[in-house]
Amino acid sequence: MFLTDYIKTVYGTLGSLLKGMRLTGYYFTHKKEIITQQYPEVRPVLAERFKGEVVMPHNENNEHRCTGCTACELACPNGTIKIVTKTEVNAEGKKKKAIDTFVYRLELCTMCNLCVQACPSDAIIMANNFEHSVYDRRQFTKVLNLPGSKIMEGVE
Amino acid sequence: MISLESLNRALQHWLQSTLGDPWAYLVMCVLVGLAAITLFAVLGLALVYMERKVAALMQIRMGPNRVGPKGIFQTSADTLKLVMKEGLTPDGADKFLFNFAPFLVMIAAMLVLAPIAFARNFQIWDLNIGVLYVAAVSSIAVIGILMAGWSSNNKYSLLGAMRSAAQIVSYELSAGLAILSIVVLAGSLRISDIIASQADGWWIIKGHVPALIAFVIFLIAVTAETNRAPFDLAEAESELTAGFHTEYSGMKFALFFLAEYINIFIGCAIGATLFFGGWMPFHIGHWEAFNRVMDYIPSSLWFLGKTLFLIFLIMWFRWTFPRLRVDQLLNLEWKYLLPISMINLLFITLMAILGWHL
Amino acid sequence: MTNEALKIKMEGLLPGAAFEEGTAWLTLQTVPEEFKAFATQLRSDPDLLFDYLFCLTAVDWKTHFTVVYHFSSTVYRHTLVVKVKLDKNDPAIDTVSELWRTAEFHEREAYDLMGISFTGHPDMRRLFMTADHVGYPLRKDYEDPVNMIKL
Amino acid sequence: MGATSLLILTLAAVVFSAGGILVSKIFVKATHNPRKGEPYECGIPTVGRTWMQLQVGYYLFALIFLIFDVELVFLYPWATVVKEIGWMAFVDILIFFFILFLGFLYAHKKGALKWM
Amino acid sequence: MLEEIGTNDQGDMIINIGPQHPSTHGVLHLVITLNGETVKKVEPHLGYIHRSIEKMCESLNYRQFIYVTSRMDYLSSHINNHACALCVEQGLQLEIPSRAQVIRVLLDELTRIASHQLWWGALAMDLGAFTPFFYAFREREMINEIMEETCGARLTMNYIVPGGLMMDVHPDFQRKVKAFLVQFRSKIHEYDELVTGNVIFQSRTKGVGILSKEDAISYGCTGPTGRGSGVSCDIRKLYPYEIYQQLQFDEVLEQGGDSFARYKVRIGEMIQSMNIIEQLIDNIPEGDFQAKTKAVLKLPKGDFYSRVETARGELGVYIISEGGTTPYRIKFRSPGFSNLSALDHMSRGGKIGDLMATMGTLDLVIPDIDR
Repeated sequence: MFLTDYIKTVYGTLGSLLKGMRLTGYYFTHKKEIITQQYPEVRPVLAERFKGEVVMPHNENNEHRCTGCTACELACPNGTIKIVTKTEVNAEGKKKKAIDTFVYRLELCTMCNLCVQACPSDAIIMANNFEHSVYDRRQFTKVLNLPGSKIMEGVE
Repeated sequence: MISLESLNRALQHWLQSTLGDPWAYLVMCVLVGLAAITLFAVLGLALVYMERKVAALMQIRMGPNRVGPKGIFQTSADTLKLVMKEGLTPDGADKFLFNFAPFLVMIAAMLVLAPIAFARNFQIWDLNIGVLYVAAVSSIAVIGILMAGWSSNNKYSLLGAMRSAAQIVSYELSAGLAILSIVVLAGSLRISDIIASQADGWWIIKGHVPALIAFVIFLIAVTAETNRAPFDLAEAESELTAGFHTEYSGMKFALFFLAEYINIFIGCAIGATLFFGGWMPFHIGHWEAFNRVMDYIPSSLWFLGKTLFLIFLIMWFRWTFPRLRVDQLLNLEWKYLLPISMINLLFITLMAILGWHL
Repeated sequence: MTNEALKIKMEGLLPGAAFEEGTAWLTLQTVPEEFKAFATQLRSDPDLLFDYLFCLTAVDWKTHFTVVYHFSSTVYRHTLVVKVKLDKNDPAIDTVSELWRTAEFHEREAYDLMGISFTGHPDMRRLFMTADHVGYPLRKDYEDPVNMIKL
Repeated sequence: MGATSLLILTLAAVVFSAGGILVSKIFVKATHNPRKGEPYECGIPTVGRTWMQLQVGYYLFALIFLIFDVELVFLYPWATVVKEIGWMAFVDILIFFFILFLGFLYAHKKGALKWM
Repeated sequence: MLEEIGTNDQGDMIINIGPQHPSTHGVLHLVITLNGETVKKVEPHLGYIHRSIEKMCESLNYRQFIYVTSRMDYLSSHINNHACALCVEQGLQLEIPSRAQVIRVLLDELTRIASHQLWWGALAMDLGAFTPFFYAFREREMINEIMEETCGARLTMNYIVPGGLMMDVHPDFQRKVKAFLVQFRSKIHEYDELVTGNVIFQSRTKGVGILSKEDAISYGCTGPTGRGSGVSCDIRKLYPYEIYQQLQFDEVLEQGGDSFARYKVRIGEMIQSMNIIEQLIDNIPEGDFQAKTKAVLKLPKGDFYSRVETARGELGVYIISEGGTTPYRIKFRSPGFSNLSALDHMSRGGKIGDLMATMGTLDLVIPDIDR
């Protein structure tokens, strides 16, 4: 009785161990199962929704859609966005508020997408870029509107 | 045909004729020392690389592939990194023992090389109690580990060292009994005799099931004695961070690391010698033609191939199994391996007396 | 037990209790002096068997503190919320950690972050903060010019 | 090569280890500060002494090991001559193992083989 | 004789495990009293990653505070967000479009599988087997890709807003989820071969870290930890939220109370989660993914409590509102916190190795405990 149990234990042990070894052995001999990719050579294919950083798209005339309404600034939980506005006088002599600088601090951003959701004029979007590392963290403070850019016609 | 044996003989002959007796001997000694050092370095680099590749493939990864073609210089680069690291000695440590321990471990690993037959008639010292010598000297390494753990003045190290001592002390027994079962069959402790006794077939084939059991037990014991997973309790990183070598850094750590791999090599070399005929090519009884063909493969390759195969098995274990707990480890030894190997030895004795082996 | 039945039962157990209206779970308020005996009843009464304390927290109401206990029973699956009003200057209440072991950590948390002392707790120490930390972060009047950033 | 090889190999090991350590000494500029010299315990200072008496569960194992290892040493000369002696050797070893096994059972029964 | 030494206090060793330790999965600091190798006492020291999320939430409005909760239990971040949204919706008495409900549940279950897969690999690693980790990540990667495609992030999704979802699912969502199901079903036998059936693994976990049913309730252990001890505590079954009432799935219960029971519960839960996903994936109703909400959310005065089942157990979100745009006080009843409190009780008398196995099967996520 004791002996049969004993032998059964030994047998079962070896069996279960061999089962595991068969699995690892399978992967050892099947190179095609390798799933890792070589990163800098093989670029990852990112989904278009991937939230990498906030950018402000400009068209070819260096125009953006931001009205400076600060909805994104209010929506941001972290104070990532700082909008400095200025008053512009347009052709008809009307005073109009416009953005001076759209400051975006990447090091504070958590990619929560709330600013993009809050924006009434779709001025900012999430870009896919994920390689953010820099040597100086001051480089993380970015100005999103390009120098000399203007607001697009028809965007209120 | 160029073989290590003829190379060795030619070298000896040339030295004798040019330098004369005492000088030739001295140069030979220096050459042996240099060869041993080279072997250590090369083995260490190659085995670590092999381990990383084996692990990677089993883990559906590629493993090192950046430094050199297929990453073969990765381990050299790692060694270089370790050389560049500061070898720290903790303030509270017993400085002498702390610095002496890696030396001891290395000396133990180096000494075991003496009786190993790397190829036909290529052996540093073919002493008549070769197997006993190996069993005896290899256990010196425990003292080194115990020393390292104790002198570090670190609680993880201490626990790791204690575990290691308990473990190696226990598995020594079943390793010894497994070795003995082949000694019974071969009738000699001399390694060259044991290899010669396998000229008509390896013991693992000639010895039937009992030899196979002895082999399995030997393999388990070697895995345990070299502190390899699933028996790596001495350095169980999920429990004791790094166990006995927690405090070691830089070159001193590298020496421990190297010694571990050398010990695996030696354990597997002994295993290959005992069960797979060492450098002896694959022979079947008296099939002269077949045996002749097999002899064309150099004996050093046979030895290396068998040893690497056993090393691969041990690596395979490591990358498949979880770690045992410390009391289970001892249970396994005292409740399973030791009784089984004792009974197995009885069977082998019967076989030897009745001449049932081929 | 339904909320109504629980309410009748509670009125029997704790005559002076004030019930809150319009809550999903029966919510009652009591005073620290009566709480311990009441809690013991909740735990052991065969009709109640509130064996599962799934939430314990404290609220700083500026004028006073409230400790909120969420009890549930794994047998009857009814839930009860008990709020205990504590003094502003010396918030102290009896521990329930021997009745519900989970309270041991939750009470330490409340002590650490709100500064409520639970008398009779076996190990009343800071849990998250360092032992020499001054002040209780979750209190409304807590100020920490170094670690708190105003946006 | 004979026993000289032991001396050579020991020397080789010492040269190898010392060489490695020395080479790294040349390249590395060692600095020291008290925090660096602390024992590593996950970043927390060690509580109490490290070199303390501690309850090691296996001292009994060590004793049993000693017994068994001595027996094992007796077995080495026996093993070499089994074939020559034949049946007498088998009977010998049976008796030997029987006694050993009794002792083993006794140790097992006394709970000496349990890790404390 | 041995017992005498065992009770002698002189031989006790106090050792720190963590915060910089491979098996505490983060910055958990345990002070362990050892007698030889036997654990006599485990004392968790917390707070290394305490960010006072509850305090932070007091200054964030009801749309903003949800994202912070992703950082609590980062492995079930979607479920955390879900719990917060539920609590806000309860206060606003919002009706959620059924499409949003189904997608929320689908992603919940995907998150649960992903979390359990990571746990499986990490547990094996705690016990000294490295390889399972990579096999687990192979399938987990598929879920991550689905998440990335739909939510835009792999770990801290922030996909849920009060009233529904931030955006609709990706058109590829259904196809990818189905591909994942096929892949995972064909690979789950590997989990058994490599770990579950392994003799060493079983002997490391069976009878280790035993938590009785009474203790589990008393310690407030929920999730797989509670169910491994036979406590029926699945919020999805007991207090169904969203559409869980209409779904066919079993609450996985084990009576053992040891590490192996907890292990089996989690493995069973992965299969149950797959069942749920299979029921839903072809039946995502058409319609809006978001209910109409005001731009500024204000909860009425009062207390709101919502409970959901995360991968680790019951997460309670307790909001006390004063009628403003931000919560007056918010409390997260995190599952890990209660589960951890039982660790001392469970690991006493075991070995250090047992402690690791127990901790591994508790599936602790430290930010969830520290918050």
